[in-house]
Amino acid sequence: MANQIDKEFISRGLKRCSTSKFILWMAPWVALLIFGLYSAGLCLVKGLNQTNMDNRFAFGLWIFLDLTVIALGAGAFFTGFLVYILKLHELRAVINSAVVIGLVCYSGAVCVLAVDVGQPLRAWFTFWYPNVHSMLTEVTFCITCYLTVLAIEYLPIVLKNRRLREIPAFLVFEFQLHKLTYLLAGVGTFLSFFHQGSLGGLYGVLRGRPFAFREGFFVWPSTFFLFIISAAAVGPSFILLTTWLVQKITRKRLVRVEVLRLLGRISGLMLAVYVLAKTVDTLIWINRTSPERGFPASQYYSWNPFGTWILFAEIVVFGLLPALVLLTPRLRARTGWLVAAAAMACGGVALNRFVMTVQTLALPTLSFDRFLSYTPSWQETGTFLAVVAYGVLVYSFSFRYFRLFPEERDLQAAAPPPDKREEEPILAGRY
Amino acid sequence: MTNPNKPVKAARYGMAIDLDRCSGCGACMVACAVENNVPPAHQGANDRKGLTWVRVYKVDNGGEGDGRRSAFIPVMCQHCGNETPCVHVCPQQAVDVDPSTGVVGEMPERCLGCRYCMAACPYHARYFNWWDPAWPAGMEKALNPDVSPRMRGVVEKCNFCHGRWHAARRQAVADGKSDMEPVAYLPACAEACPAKAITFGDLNDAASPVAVAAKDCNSFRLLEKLDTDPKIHYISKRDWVRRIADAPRPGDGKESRRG
Amino acid sequence: MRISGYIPFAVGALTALAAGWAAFPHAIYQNRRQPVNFSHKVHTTTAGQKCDDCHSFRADGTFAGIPTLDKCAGCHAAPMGTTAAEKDFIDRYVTPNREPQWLAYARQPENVSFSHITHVKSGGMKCETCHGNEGETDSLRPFQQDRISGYSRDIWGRPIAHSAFRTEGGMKMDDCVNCHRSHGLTHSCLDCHK
Amino acid sequence: MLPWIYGFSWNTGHIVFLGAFYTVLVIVGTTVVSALWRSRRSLRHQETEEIRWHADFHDLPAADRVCRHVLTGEFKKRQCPHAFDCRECDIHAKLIESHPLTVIANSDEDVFGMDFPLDRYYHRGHTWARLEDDGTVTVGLDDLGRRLLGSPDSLELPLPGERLVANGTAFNIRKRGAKVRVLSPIDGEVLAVDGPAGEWRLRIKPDSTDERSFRHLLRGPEVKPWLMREMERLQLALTAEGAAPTLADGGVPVSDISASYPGTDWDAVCGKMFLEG
Amino acid sequence: MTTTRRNLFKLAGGATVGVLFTPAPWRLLTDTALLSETWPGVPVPRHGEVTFQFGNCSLCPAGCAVRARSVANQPVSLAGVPAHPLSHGALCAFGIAGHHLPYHPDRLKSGPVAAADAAVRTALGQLRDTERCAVLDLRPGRTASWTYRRAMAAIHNGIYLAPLEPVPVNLAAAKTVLSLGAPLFDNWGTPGNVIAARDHFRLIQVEPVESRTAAMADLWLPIRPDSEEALVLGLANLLLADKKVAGLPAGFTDRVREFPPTVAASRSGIGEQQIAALAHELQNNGPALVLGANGSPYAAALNLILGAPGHTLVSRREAPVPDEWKKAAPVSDLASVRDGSIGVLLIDESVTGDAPPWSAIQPKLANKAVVVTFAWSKDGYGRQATYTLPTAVYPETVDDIPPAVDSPAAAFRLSAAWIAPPDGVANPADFVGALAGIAVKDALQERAAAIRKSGRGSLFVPSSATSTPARDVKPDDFWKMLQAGATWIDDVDANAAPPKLDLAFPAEAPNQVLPLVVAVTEPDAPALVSPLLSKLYQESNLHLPPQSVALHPSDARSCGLETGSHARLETGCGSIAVDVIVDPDVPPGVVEVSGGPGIRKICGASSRARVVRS
Repeated sequence: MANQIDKEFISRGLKRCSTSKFILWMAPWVALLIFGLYSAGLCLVKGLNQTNMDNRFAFGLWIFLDLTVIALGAGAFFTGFLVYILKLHELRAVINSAVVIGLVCYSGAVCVLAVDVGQPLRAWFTFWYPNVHSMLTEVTFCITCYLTVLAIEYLPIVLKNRRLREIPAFLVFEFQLHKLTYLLAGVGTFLSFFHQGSLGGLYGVLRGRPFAFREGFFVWPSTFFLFIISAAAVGPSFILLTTWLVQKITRKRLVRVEVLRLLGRISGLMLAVYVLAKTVDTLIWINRTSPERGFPASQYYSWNPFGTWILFAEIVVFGLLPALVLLTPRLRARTGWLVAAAAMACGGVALNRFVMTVQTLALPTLSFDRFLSYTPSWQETGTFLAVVAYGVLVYSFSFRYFRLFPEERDLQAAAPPPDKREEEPILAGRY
Repeated sequence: MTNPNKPVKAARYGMAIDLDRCSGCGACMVACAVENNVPPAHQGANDRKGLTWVRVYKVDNGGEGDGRRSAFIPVMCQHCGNETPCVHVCPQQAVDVDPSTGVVGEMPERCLGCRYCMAACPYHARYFNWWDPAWPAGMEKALNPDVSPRMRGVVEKCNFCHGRWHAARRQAVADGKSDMEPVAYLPACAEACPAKAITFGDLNDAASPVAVAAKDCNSFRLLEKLDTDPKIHYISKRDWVRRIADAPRPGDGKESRRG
Repeated sequence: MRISGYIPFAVGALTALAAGWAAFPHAIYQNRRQPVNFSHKVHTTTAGQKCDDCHSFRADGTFAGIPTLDKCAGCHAAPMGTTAAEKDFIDRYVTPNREPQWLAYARQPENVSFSHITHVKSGGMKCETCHGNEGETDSLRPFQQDRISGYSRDIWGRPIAHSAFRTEGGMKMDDCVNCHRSHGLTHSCLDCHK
Repeated sequence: MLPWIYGFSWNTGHIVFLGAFYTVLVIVGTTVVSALWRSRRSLRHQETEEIRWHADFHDLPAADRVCRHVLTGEFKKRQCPHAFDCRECDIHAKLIESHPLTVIANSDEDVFGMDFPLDRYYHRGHTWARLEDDGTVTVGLDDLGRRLLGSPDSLELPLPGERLVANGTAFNIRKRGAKVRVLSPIDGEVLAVDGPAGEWRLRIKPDSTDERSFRHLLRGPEVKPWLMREMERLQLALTAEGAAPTLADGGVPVSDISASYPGTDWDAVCGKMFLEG
Repeated sequence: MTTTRRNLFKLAGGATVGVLFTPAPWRLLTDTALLSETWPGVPVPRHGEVTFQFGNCSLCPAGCAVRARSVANQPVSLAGVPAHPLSHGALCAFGIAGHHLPYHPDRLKSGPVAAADAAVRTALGQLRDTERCAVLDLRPGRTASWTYRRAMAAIHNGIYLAPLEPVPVNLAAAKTVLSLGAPLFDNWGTPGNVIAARDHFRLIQVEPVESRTAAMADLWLPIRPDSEEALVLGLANLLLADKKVAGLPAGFTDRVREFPPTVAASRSGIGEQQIAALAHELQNNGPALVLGANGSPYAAALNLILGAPGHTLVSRREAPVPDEWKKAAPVSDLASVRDGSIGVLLIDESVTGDAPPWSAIQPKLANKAVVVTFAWSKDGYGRQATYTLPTAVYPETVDDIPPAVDSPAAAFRLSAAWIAPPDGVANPADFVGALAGIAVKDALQERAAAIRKSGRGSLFVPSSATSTPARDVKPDDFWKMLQAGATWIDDVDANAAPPKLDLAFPAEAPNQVLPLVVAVTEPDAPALVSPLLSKLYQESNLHLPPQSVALHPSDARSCGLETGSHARLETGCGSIAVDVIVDPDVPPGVVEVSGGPGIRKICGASSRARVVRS
């Protein structure tokens, strides 16, 4: 390739754009990251008065963000589970990418959580004096553990970098660690299972908030299980989405289209199960749980803008619909439908997390409260954007220097001939 | 607990508030702030970012014109006795229920400010320190030594003036009593209420005025169906006032400025 | 790999260990001198005083703690002995009537509501149980203050695991908790906090 | 967190929760530690070259991992499970028992005008090994390899006395940005580096000279089909790199192929041809 | 050992591993957490001996008894004295945090006392015969007031101005109370007394907005703004139907005839039957009491009709004063002063009372008049005065508190002086006394002696919660006990003549151009309040924030205002900057005004106003 001063670091035979173009692509994201870090810094130094959260809206954009990205990041554990435990080897084509996405989502979420608490200096108290009955404790423990696991899973990907593996120690360590990855995948699955669940439990246990409160069995409310299923459903969708996106941006074939379809199928299957479970849960909640606690479910939807439409959108438009598309082979075969459905699935889960966090807090519980609205301050939004930028940066970096898609090189053989490629408009994002 | 050998007689402190006597003067809110070293409002604070352990809401029957009637209801931590919502969610045991008093305690020094308890509380009785506490120069001299001021970034709430509880016990020991007199321990709001609308005492002591008031046929508790077993009992002879204890009425989104 | 390959690693580890165990525990404290070279011994033996002659309770049950100047001046208006310390104390504080800025070894943090009277009168505890042999010391040891938290070493000093092995004495939270537990007196945080 | 810490109590909640937590820590910890331990051992036992080859081999596209017996048409399709180390392969053992292969003295194989004498063994990484009368083995680049690399920009040869392992690195060559490690065909110790001008050879003292230790190398009739396939792969690589197809007509490859494909990513081509990951 | 990069890495790695096995990182972790306990900027309360002191709150004429909990002689919290016969243990929101006032950021700590003194003396020297030296006293009846009167009598052309005192009422005697917008539950009279009496009378609140009092009333009649007069006339019409009442001015009775219930109903928006029922109740469920806006002649007339004087409206003797004080200047009304005639004006606004608007004072001033005001803060007359002299604030100074409107008998009690005032504050009584050359240092003690000498009344001692006849108290104990927070309460003299009511009806009111009617629903705040009062408005919506007005959406729209917009409130008496709150609960045509310095000066209840965007 032309003028790649970092050629030494790019895996052999992978087409990557020139260094200057890469820097050009990274620059705006770096700028965004710096802005985000600044606003996060403000929140840390001056305190949370920088946000628009308040005593009634104790949680805001950030918790919504955390729940969403962690759900989207679930692809890491679920794909790992499919590949290493269920031996679904087709998915090896995306496992590395999945790990990076997982790492990005989880580390991002943890960083935001650190900003979100009022006294970060005491965050470790949760480990030292854990209240084992609190869902948040479960979340904290699992997320931090799983983040460590992800970091370790990310290590082999890094060490496989062409330059690094020339160092015998790295080469050997990568080789040995890779052999044990199935262990980590197992642990990861266990941890993810619990914290995806406890994230759902986080709201399901709020006995004081009948809108969120759900019955369940043993210590876990039904949302615990709903969150697990929905995360497992949306994880593959998100990987599908990102892979497709990267393919579009870089104009390369990275995985065989069959892999994407397979992801779609799995996602659709899980999504269908989720929609079913969610429907049953909602019915029980409307007819038993909520009325028993003195709250007729109808009143939740009598506060604009949260009409019943949001329930419909969540379950049917962004749940059932994508599930059906993903489960219909003929539609799945069309990339357009496939990607659209995946996107909708992601949107659906995001919407679900929004309802669980924001709507729960917005709805009044006392007859003399008001219905509240909340718009995040620029500092909150900035912090949010920092996570996005951080994600793009890490992913771009990994994509350039590590082999996120093992099949990429072989698929190049079938790539369109050069003359044609030259004619194409060159996107800023060509790696 | 004044005598380690004597087993503690478990008390269950609670309040009965006669809403027909409350004129919404706000003396309780000010007295509470004075007693518990709650700082004055930061200029950026509003009714949603403020700190007031007890908040008096103006409520109305939703009527219009001369059909309209209003009342005032002081809402503080309800000291839930049954599966206290905030206690169970706190990730690091910063909130607990004292079995010997039934008081739901909040430990600001243990709190990391995750605000999960605030989301959990159906009564919105928990408040977060959004700003560093600040008093006008010299006014810190007038702080109450029995209560430690809180720092920014932690949650705080009513604890039935626990500082006064400590002081009362200390005084009892100083006077050589084996246990403190019931009258010796009275939260600031109850003491301050000019209308004597607030009765405070041990609900376990059937003879105490508060226990009697709690059994009044006109007494009710907020959101009783949530089964949180609050220790704050409200009393009103007016039916519509008793109805405010229920969940919000569908479609009744009307806001009152004094709400 | 040959053993020599480990030498830098070992060197690093050992230096860190040495610094962490030998230097750090001293570096974290700043030693501050008390204003007056006071001898408890003299007062308890030759003067034959009890602890609560000076460290008394007030009518409201609060603990007066370190006595104020007027209490000292009660006896030391003029020198009673011949020691330089006493003379110096009188010249620097009693005569100009200036309160000495004592540094309280055992003052609990502001968030602690410790009632001396409850422990002494009802609990029947000895001063020594928590304060050790302070009463027999002939001179005041330097006040060791944590540079970061500002707390005295007496109330925040020993390593975390230490209190696992003791049931009474000491003035760390764990010490209080252990003792309270053994007497079945733990109810909630607000027992001792405010 | 720990039994003596305030707030801990021996109840089911704590035991289950913290139990799970510590178990996770232990598993993760052990995984990492054992990985470290194993890699330390491998370094000790100098398994680096072997591991590198295995890692590379696993990264090779399926098409490049076919068994040598597919080349000769004995199998329809078969992936080599032993990373091209037929010495471990029972199937290979059986097959050559049925009809043994031998080197054929002073006879040449001419493929596309490249000269492949059959008096020697060929490694699939384009090196050959010839057993000399004095029991040493001479190792060199085969004709295709030579033409691919032409006259190299730089060259790292092993020093006399160094050990080589089969499928491990024999020597490194830089050519037009391509950094190629050429695989050694056999185990042994380097005696000398010599050879005629423009060419170089390693004289190696093999660990053993019996037939088994050469079993993994191609010979005699296998050479041609293998070479045909290599040419296909080369052509594929070149097209992938955007070079116009030229060899299909069976024209003779020039002595320095790289020179005639200036636009191509030579690194990628060599990587493919010299079986690098 | 060569220092290759590789070795450096190893060294670092070793160090990292090593450190983890030392206390250092863990100790730093815990220490930083502890640092967050002693978070920078969080003050540490002072510790010391806890004592209880008694005193009386001088923030308003109620003079509620106070028990202060002090730590090392610094009051940290205030509470009422339950057994107190007047205040019944009640403290209002202002009083309960009164001990914060000395630390209020807006509080004046020093001023040009010497300069003012010099200026006043020269001005006095140059007074022309037509010009006068006046003292404006916002709370007459105090010992300080007597000092002013004595001084003004001594000074050539001296005159003593004070707002006229309302006729004292006896709530305890009332069975039915008709309140024409009187803020009975917003610090009217003595809060404790109102609440104590509340259980024994029926309260009918006539008010356009649902104030706190309206919410507490047995019956709230939302009346059309500014039509109380019509209602009164309507009631009078019914009540006078069959009887003759002496003392009613002819003009009134004539107007009454124009107001049959139908007219009254149509004007006031209160139903005919309602008015009839009201009249019936007032007549048959007596003794009745009508409370109107301060000095409203209509309320007075109704009271006269209902025979309130002597029963629910009483005449009150003043607490005795030393005989030598008797030659003092009379109390005169600002209105009676000739325009442009005041050359020196000394205003004592160190006490709350209803203050005349500057627009009423200004025309009375001669040009180049010297105006000195004694105040707590710059707000108030400080804006217009030549000199603003700071005074001690509650609870820094000992001052006596005259009885409130709802106290049928005279009372004498001293405010507490628990906190030392800053140097550089002036004492208005001393200042004025010095001008006239009379020593007033011991005025309070002298008056206490006079009271004791009279042998009247009884003394309530808070520490023992006992009342003893004054004559049984030793004279010097009497003074000591007063200083320790005791209250002297006069006996009600049985054979006092019923009070004369002021029935001076204003000449036909000038037809107002201002669109809105002012409704006063917030207690009148003292010049300074504790910063903690923010809990009542800023940190909750219980009260209207100071310097703010509430409007009905329709009015707000017509004025082009919305919640939070800044505007000017204009009345006949002047204008002031306010913040606007839009509230559907406020009836159209009404502007609800908050308490707070200045705002009350320009608007009394049911005066007219306009709100314009600024």
